[in-house]
Amino acid sequence: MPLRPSPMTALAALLQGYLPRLVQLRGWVVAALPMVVVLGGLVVSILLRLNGTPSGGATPMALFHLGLAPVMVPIMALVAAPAGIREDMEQRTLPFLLLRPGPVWVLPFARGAGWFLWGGLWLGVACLGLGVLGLEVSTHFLALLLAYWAELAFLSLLGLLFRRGTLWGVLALFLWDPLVRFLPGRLQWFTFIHHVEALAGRSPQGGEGILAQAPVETGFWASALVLLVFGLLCWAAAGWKLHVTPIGLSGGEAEG
Amino acid sequence: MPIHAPTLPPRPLQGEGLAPALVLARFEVRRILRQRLGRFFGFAFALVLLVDLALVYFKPMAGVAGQLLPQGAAFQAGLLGKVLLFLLWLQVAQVGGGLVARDTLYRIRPLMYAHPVRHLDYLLGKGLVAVGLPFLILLPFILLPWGVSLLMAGAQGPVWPTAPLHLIPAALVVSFLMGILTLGASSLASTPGGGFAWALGGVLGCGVLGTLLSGLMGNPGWYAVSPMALAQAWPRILCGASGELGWIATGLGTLVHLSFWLGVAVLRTRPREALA
Amino acid sequence: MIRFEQLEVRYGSRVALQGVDLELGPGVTGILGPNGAGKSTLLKTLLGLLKPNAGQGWVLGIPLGSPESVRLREQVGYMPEYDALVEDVSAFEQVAFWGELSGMAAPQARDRAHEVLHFVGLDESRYRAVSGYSTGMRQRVKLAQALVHSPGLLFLDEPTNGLDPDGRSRMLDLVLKVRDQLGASVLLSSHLLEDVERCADHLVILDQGCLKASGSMNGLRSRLARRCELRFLDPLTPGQEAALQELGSLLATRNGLYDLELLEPDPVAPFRWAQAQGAVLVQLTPRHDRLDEVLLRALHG
Amino acid sequence: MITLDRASLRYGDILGLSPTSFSLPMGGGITGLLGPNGAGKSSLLQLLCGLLPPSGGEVRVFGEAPYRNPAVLVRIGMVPEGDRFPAGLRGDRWLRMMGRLSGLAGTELESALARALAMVGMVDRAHLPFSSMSKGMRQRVRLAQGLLHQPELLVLDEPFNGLDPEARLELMETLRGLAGQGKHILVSSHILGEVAQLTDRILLLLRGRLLAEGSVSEIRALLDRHPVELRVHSGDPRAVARWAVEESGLAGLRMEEGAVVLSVRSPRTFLPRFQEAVSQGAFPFTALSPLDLDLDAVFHYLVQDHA
Repeated sequence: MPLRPSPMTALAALLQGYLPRLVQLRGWVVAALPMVVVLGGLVVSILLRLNGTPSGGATPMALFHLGLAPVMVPIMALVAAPAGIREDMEQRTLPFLLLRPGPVWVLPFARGAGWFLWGGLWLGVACLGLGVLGLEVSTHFLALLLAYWAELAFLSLLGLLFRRGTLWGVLALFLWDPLVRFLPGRLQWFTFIHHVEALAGRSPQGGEGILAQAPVETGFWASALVLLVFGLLCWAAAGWKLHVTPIGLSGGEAEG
Repeated sequence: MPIHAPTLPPRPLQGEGLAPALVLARFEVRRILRQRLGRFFGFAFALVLLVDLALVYFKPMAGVAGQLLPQGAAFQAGLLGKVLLFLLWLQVAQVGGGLVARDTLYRIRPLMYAHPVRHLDYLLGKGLVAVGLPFLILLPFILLPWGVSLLMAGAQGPVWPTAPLHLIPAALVVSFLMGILTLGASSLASTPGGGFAWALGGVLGCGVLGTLLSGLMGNPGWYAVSPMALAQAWPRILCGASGELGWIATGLGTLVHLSFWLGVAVLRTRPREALA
Repeated sequence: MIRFEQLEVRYGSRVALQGVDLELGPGVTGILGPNGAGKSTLLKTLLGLLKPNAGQGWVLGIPLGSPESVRLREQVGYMPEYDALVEDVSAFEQVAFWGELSGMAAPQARDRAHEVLHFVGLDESRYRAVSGYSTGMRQRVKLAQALVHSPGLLFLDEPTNGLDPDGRSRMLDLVLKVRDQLGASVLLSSHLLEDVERCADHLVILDQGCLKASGSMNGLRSRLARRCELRFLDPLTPGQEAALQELGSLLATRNGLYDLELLEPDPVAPFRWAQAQGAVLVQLTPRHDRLDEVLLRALHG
Repeated sequence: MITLDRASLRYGDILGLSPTSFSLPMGGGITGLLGPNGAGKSSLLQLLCGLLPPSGGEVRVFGEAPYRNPAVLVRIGMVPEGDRFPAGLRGDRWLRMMGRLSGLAGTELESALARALAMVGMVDRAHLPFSSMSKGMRQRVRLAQGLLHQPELLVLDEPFNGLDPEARLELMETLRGLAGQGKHILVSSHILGEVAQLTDRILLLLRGRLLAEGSVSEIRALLDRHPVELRVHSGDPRAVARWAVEESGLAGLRMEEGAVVLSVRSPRTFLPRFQEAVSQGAFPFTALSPLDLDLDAVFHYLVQDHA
């Protein structure tokens, strides 16, 4: 007689079961996103060096602050998040998982964890690539990794809560984040990009606030903690939501 | 007294119908007009048009003793300005993104090819909407200021009497760029939302790439990678205003984008594959 | 209506239809075969979308592969298996749209849409958006779309898919109505043998691109001499069941239905046997091949 | 043992299942679950499989409330309707994951997998990705998913949908075999002929209520408003008709070509007399077929009478 699997068993089973998805189209898109920036940067800097034009430390910083942090990591999260628990809802395979005796709250994280590890791996490769151009690797990697962690968790939660979760995610990452950067005060606290900059240092050609305020400063460890805990909270909220919501065959909810 | 049992007579033979491409286009237009988002965009465009008109007249009037004075090339090109084009990109991505993707989602395309619709008809019909929509929206932005300027100040107005000759071709090229790009993007997606995302992703992604490349290479010619930059460049070039992008880069960039996205659309809508 | 001589269709190097000799007249023809048997290739060929690589074919008198065959799409109607409906538009508007695409002028197409929707029995709901329709209504819209241009040949792919018993029976009635009132030839592809049994006059069995059998329903379902099916009012006792061998050899039993090969071809004998055994017969029917038997024989020889 | 005690299911304000009570004994066998669209079949199945909690009343399967209850879930296997599959995965890999989620591991898992695949005839094809399988193959994999943990109760929602005729016949054979091994199988289907081939025991739902339960012949006997129609083929149908009008209990009579259709109020008293007459050669006789004793007729009469 089979027994109820423990949360760890369920996590491992899902992680392993969905592993092949990472090395299919969507997985390679996630991998390619940071690599495009880094490879582009490497090619350009080699060309410049061959021309004899000296490239300062500005190039890797520009790649990080213009390409990776504000554009590529959010897009990675946007690409990866719908392939998590949202995918099971959309292709109506969630009932198969709910029909199994394992714990339900572990599902959102178990479906997202693979995408986090895979994306994290490629962010690491990207940071090493930028390291060749003179970027300080460890803090920048930590910043990207934590941003990806928090954004992926946030988008997964949105995907679980709203049918148009991805749209709300786009609005949050590409409208709210850049807009609030120009606004004064503590509101900046509620953007991902602020914490990335607190971890990795401010962009050299960084945006001047429209209302020209002194930038808000947040400590390194405070920001790291904020991103980490925010991500954890999002996963937990997603798990809790799935745990308390009865979900039937049509994928819709029924009221208890 | 006979009983006329209800039955289905053969189809009527009288009357020649429209070409399939036109039927398709009209069906799409009706659908677009019914959308709520369409009304929102209509309002936004009206607002931009008003601001434009105000700028056209009050700016030069305030400057030189309240007189309407002829303006330079940059001013003419500005009639198809940045804000307008940005709004238009959004609108075209939203509408155009759904053109092919909605058929994919509802699986209508196989049925079209089962009716007498050819591949060319399908592309023409969809293309007509995708290209025609931005063109029709751009047209009042050219003709209205021009007409009012002519009425109020004749040849001495701020808008050149010959401005439409420069701007209408520009609007046409821009419409083709926008329309064909979204058509291709739409054929990549399987839902209208996905089409919107592909279109915006294509435009913004190429935009970021263009900015990065031109910044890193120190050559603004690389902006030609960005469709947004291309759309902004065409009115300037055709009006003879100076800009970051030259003739060659603009033409080449436009040609590459057009052929790439058209190729995508052609490949992804073939009848053989559609009929599962 | 359809005549194929050694027809062969390939996708690149993959053969999809091979050496098909077929002649089909008017009426309903059931098409049976496993998934991937070549049904969708057949459809594309009928619509003139695929050209035969070898052999010849005529559909409604038009030679396949000739320049004329582009006109086939004006004369063939297709009802797909899956939902192929514009969800945000009413049934009326989309049937009119299909009419216009088939070459009717707008006013004619609108009149025609009403006529066709009446024919398939879709009433007031025709003005509502399709997204709120039930499965049965959706199937009707799909059928209306296939009928709008008065095709001489109709290809119905799984028309009863997803319908409940009532809806299924009404859809099959509609198929028969199409045959009887419109005089169109109907190709009915279905996985449900019951549907084919009820509607089809002819049968075509395909497997892996080859024609395995074709002919009239009655011709293929030969009557089996001395075979009959018996059912009793009350279940037989084991003793009675054993005694059945006095009557003939028992070939199969399923849910109280006994498939028997009688010793002598006399329909009264089983009644005498039942009288003697104290059982009461409610059914005694001569046994034809069931459609599943015809199918299995055609597929596996 | 399945017991429902005034169990109901609402989706928001929409009715899925009205308060329903019944109990179904377990043990080897097949029960058909029938009903028109919207009758509440899938609501009932979802309650039984513990996907949804009842909005009111109680559901008990194996003596416990099934909603997300691991103790019940390990004893139930379910195959939901529809061609649902995880895109991009391979069949065996997915099944292995499902097995792990049921607490199987190691050699136990591998042998369970092999057994389930053998049962559905997919041993050599399970390694294919779902996207390159046919609908029928995917349905078999889903079925293997339901069998993997050797459940005592197997719930199948429209299991034949999308299968070609041959695959249908094979699947029916498999199900009969499983029932013979002591598993209880609850099959919901729209195709009455196929249910009739599988089983005689049915549950019939209509408009969210349980309308009938039992064997087809028992239920037919209760439908005494509808006389039984018997078609008698004969070389001389008029002779049959002449004989029949002399008999009592004839409710109606209709002549056809080469046959006569007799409507009979009580087949239990009429048929023995008919049998006697045939045996004695009272009229020429070739065949006797009842027109409305089967599941099809029972279903339509029930739905007609109570709609």
